[in-house]
Amino acid sequence: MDFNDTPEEAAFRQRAQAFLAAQVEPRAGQTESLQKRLSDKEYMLAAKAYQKAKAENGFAGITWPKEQGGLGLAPIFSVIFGQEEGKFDAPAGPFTIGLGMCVPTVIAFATDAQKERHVGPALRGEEIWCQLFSEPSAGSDVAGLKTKAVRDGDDWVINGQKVWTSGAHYSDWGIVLVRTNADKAKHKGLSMFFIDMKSPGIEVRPIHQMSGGSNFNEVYFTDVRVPNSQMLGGEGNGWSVALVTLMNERLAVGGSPGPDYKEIFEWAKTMPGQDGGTLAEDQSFRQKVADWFVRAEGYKLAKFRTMTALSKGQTPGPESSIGKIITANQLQDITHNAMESMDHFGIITDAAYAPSEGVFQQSHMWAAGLRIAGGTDEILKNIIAERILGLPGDVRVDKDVAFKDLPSGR
Amino acid sequence: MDFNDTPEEAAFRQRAQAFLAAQVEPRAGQTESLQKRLSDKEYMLAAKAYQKAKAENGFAGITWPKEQGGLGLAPIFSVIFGQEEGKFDAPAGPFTIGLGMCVPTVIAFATDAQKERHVGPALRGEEIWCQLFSEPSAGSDVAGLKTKAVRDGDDWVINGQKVWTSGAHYSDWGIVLVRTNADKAKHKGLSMFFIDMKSPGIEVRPIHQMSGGSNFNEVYFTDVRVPNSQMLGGEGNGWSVALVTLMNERLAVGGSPGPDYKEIFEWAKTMPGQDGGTLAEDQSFRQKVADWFVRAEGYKLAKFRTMTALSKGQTPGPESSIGKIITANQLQDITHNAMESMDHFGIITDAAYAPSEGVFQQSHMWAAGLRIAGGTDEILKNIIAERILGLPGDVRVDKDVAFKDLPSGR
Amino acid sequence: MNFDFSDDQKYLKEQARKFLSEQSSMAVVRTVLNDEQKSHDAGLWKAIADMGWLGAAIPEEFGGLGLGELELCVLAEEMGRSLAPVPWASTVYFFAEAIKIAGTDAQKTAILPKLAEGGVIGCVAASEGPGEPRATNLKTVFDGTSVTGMKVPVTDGDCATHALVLAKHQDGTSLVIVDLSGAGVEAKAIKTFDPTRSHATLTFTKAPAQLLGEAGDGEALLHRVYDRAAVLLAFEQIGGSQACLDMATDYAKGRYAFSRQIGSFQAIKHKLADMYVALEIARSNAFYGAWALSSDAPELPLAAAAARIAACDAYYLASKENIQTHGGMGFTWDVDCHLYYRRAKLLAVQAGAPSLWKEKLVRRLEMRNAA
Amino acid sequence: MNFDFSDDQKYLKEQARKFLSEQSSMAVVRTVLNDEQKSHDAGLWKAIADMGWLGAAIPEEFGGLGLGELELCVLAEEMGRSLAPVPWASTVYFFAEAIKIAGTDAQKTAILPKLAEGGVIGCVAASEGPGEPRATNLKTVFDGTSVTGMKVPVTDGDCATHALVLAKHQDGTSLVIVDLSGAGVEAKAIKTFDPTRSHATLTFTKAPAQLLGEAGDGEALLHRVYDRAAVLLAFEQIGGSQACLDMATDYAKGRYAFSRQIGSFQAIKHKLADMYVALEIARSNAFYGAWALSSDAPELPLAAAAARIAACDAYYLASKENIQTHGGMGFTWDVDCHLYYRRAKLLAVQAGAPSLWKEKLVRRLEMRNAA
Repeated sequence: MDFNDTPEEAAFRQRAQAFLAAQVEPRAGQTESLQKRLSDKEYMLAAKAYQKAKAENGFAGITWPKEQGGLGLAPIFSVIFGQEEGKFDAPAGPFTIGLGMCVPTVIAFATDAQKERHVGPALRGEEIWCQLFSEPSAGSDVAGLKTKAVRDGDDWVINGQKVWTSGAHYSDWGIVLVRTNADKAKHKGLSMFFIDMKSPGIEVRPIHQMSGGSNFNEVYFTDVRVPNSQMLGGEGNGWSVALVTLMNERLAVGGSPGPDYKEIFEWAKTMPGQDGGTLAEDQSFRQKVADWFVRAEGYKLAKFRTMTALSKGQTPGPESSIGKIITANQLQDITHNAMESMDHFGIITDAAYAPSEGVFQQSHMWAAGLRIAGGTDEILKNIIAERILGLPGDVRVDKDVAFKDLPSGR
Repeated sequence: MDFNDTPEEAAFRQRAQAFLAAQVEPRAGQTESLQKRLSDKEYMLAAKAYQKAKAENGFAGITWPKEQGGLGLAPIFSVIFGQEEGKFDAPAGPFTIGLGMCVPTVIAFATDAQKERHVGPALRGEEIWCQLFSEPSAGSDVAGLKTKAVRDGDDWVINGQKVWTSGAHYSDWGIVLVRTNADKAKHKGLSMFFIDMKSPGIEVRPIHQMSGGSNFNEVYFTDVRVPNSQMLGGEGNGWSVALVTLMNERLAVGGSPGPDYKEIFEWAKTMPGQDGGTLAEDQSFRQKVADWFVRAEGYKLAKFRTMTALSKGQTPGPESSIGKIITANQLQDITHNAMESMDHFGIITDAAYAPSEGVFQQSHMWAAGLRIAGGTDEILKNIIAERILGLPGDVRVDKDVAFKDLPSGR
Repeated sequence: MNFDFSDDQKYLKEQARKFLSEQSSMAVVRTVLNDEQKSHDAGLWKAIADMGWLGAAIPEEFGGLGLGELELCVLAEEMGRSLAPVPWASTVYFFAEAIKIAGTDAQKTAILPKLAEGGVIGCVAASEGPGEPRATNLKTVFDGTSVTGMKVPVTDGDCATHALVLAKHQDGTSLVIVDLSGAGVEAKAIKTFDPTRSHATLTFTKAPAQLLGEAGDGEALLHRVYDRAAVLLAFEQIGGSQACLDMATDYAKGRYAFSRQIGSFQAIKHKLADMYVALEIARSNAFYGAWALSSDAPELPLAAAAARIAACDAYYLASKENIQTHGGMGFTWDVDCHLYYRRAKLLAVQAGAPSLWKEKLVRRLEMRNAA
Repeated sequence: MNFDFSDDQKYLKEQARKFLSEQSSMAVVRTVLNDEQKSHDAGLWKAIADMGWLGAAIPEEFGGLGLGELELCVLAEEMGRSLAPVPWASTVYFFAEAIKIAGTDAQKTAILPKLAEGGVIGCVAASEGPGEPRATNLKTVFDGTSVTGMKVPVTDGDCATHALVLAKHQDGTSLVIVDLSGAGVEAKAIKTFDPTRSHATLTFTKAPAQLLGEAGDGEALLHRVYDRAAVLLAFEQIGGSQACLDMATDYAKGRYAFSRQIGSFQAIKHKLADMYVALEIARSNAFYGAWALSSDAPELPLAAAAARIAACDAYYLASKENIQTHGGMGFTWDVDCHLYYRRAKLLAVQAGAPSLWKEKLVRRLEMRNAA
């Protein structure tokens, strides 16, 4: 039992460190992030340049097959690069979903000619991809989506609405899951396409979040034409294709979403407590710090166990589902406690007054969303129960019924 | 808003107090309960004598119709008598289920002659009744029961097993729910009988509980004959009859199941804390005491609101379902905390050493059962969600299918 | 046993609900939410004053309706449900109650009639930084005639006409009244977690101030005011919690996933049942607080603490799980879930955070047991 | 990154599991449960000794197998799963570890070889009453050669041959070894919440005793022993938690209600998912503790505290919700659920209760950050 890299891993890590040090700024020491300092346009240019550099230096498509321009390495090398990249303020965000989920789907299902046309530009940061699955009435139940595509000659014509699409406004291409046959059962009438996001009839609108900002979009499709040749996996096989896309989601998630035990405990040393000392000296607060420590470290160490499996060439299972349940709920709890422990002062978000520039208040908003995004607490617990523990699925009323006959509510 | 009795209620309370003072010992000041001091046989005699006195003095069948020997009063008077009775060590336990649930069912469904025969003796404490619904494979889902009755001339012949029957070993009569037709759907093939517990073929065995004691029984039926005339509510209507019985269950429940915030806080003043003082001075413990106080008082006050509704002649709704969820979980939590706060010493149950004669340890065992008995936490939450909040029921797979064709597992 | 509001009080509640559903609709709430310059809805404030609510629990001799605290409780619940964007709590629960229990006749005569008419908006200026304001950490000073120092945050401080200021004085603290239209007062709006209610910093530079109650008794008096406000806030929190539970229940019935109403899944059912249980615990404790408040019972300090703790718990749970029940929709600006999440947090810290009240509760329990 | 046990260690675990499923079946556990006179299963104890497990982590020079602490961890997990009714934890995690880290060569030579053979059963006699035993509350005294006082409870005290006794000595406390077959020792069995493990009072009347480690250093040394034991106990707790989760999962698949497997209801699913999450957190923290223990890393104190807290949480949750999942059956004597509920509580208090460890954890975190 040890925490060391294999010689091969160590060499790769060293190469990655050297590349990153030459290419991007370290995170530590910066008061404002690159994204905040740059305009949206400048940031996008920086991101594309960074992705290009990764491709040129052998750090793009780490696990992809070599024939697609990838490195053909085991997943552990992807994790190692991610660990090192996380220490820097690298402008990698715009590519996470495209390279993590969309293009691997294209690689799996597209024709050789299509791969030839699309994979390279994506890898070199020339084109950005987004993923269009969720709909207003199809969140946890993605297969309940209603956006439909009707065949018209060599094309399909898409009408409907997608939602929670990251990066739709700056993406060049997207993969879109649509219903091509509502007479078939729910999961059997779906098909997947890849589509030019500049196609006529596509309208992208930002979603105004409860936290104030807009990190996601709604995407409206009005008589949008897409060639039949851009269907992935064949007509009616959309659900199987989507599962391949979503399988890659788990590996793309990671990183600390906000202040954890470390931050609140350090901060508590500067805050007044109940008994005349600092908050960090309050017994009841200390008991909570211990609980937060145990969960945060436990989750970090669980990831080390996953890395060990990757390092041995094993495929990690659905165990990683526990991660977001823990981090999102812990974030909500920690920030709630931080705000309340400031008494009336805790309500202030004004950067001029709020301690830590209001990071606890901001994160308290984010935490509420984090418990929902990318699988709600409830869906993740279903996954743990069914896929890890092997418990039976819930009763399904939506099997063997034509989609058009299913109840759908609001 | 006040906590006063109406003049009529006050007069009744005064009469009850006078009766109880003359009849039974006050609870306060006794080190050992009546039940502990007496043999089983002596206790049963005392219980029967007490019930007889209640009947003679106008405190039995408080809410029952006058024509059945009851007092025909509103439910609030039952609650008032219960409040006063609770201050005494009255031997009322053996009658709780019979008079609270079984005989009301007999009154609702039996013939006049049968009522003439049975209600009076039950009211005067001459005969004790028990309730036989649950089965090993039918707990939360009572209607899934398998004990069957087959018609044979004027009789029905019962075979099967009941479980968790309180007082089966000292009961004279019982009401038993059985399946009379397995070709019908689950809820439609059931019938209810009342039965002489001394009938040949009935065998009562105590259940050895995890807490060590035996407060409940298993009851085995082997070719037990019961006359068709003792069917209540007609063939196939057993489920409707059972619902009437179970509706009375909620009103029969009450009282404190063990140590609450008061007891643990008083006790904590004698226990060492973490910081050199007493446990009662520990900040983290005090925060918990406040939470326990709020829940215990909240539940007590919620009962006052129910009493107010009763006092105004209204029928209390399923709101009272919250009671057991709160008390059982709080009991488990409080006793868990008490044991752990003693450190290694908390494991001792030996009366010679354990503080408070091991009441926390005993109650920690009981609490686990209390979360299950008379409706699990999970079933009670379903009731709250469906009957109070009006949420839709779960998907049912057991409707419109012959019982014999339903899967039943272990 | 009559542990319930009277029929008249219930009728008042019903009328209030109807009134507020029209006058304080979510569209009205959002005008304040979306407009940083707008501290409150002045039209709604006038309408509430016209209904006589501001003086509901003010004696008739001081221009009020002379109803009791129970009437205030039912109004508070409906104000909480509607998220009314007006300085109601600051003015009525804190400022008016303080004047009522500690003001001289002259102070009452000067302030209460105008307050009942809507001409006086009150606020509490106690906090100066993180943590509970105490003699040991206050910097604001009262010299007998004027007050100097800075207070932050002051809920409704940018629209208030009068402030109740906690300041160091003699060997302890005193509570003083400052007319904010006078000299030496500067108010500056600041941003908070709940933009549907306005907040400010108040800077006093030798601002004329008059003592309320006994000199040196400020903290104790503030805590007496908090006890009363805690009960009224609890009803406001219950109104908000009930609104969250209603929203979530309604959504769970209408929203489908896997071709079933999501309310048919136990995960949602039990979540909403937990919200209901917490709300019933809160409601019962608040009822007891209302009884204690209205009957000036010695049980008030303990009852108020219990009411506050239970209400804070219920509202936090209800507001966060209402978002969760709504899924992605719950995270949008346009769906109202977040307005309750924000308000729940404000009400939980406005009169002292729950952990402080838990310690108060246990101390009061010890005092009761010792008595 | 190699944060896992080796294949050899996994093989040992598999063998242990197989061995214990035969040798420490529930029937064996229940013979000790049901027989008040029986302190442990002597046959199983002998079999374990014969396997060499008692000396697994004892150096070969002192008669052990000379394997490492990691091997002890995998054995501990299986012992925990099987609820083995033997004085294993007392002897191996506490007594042997204490001798190993603080004993003189003479003490090691005298004790460890016999211990590895099964001839020495150790126990820890620290507690004298409710709360953590400290210099300030101990009454038992060591005078340099003998010890006098009463200890209660002592886990395995009625079958042990040797006790590690915490006693007042000089200005502080010392840890001393008492041969229980010697003069001045009286053991009396007492009843506890977990009758599958025996407990006693030990009364010492000038009983000959020899110092372990430095004089006056008893508490510090005991806490060092506890750190090591905490990691090993954590694995035992994980074994027990996993057994509960397995039982509950199995039952939820086979038990029907409303004509469906109860495991198809979200209430049960999410309950078991919560158990799984707690167990994974516990397992990951325990792994880190195992690494720190086996590599004598300076991280051990912090890692041990985290491992212990997480394991206590996981086992309590798993054992109580396993009962709940079983419904009425879970409340019967004959179904094994309660055996885990009992054992979970014993293991949670045996080396210091979780709330004490939480405070220790935070203190250690402060020290780490200061360093």
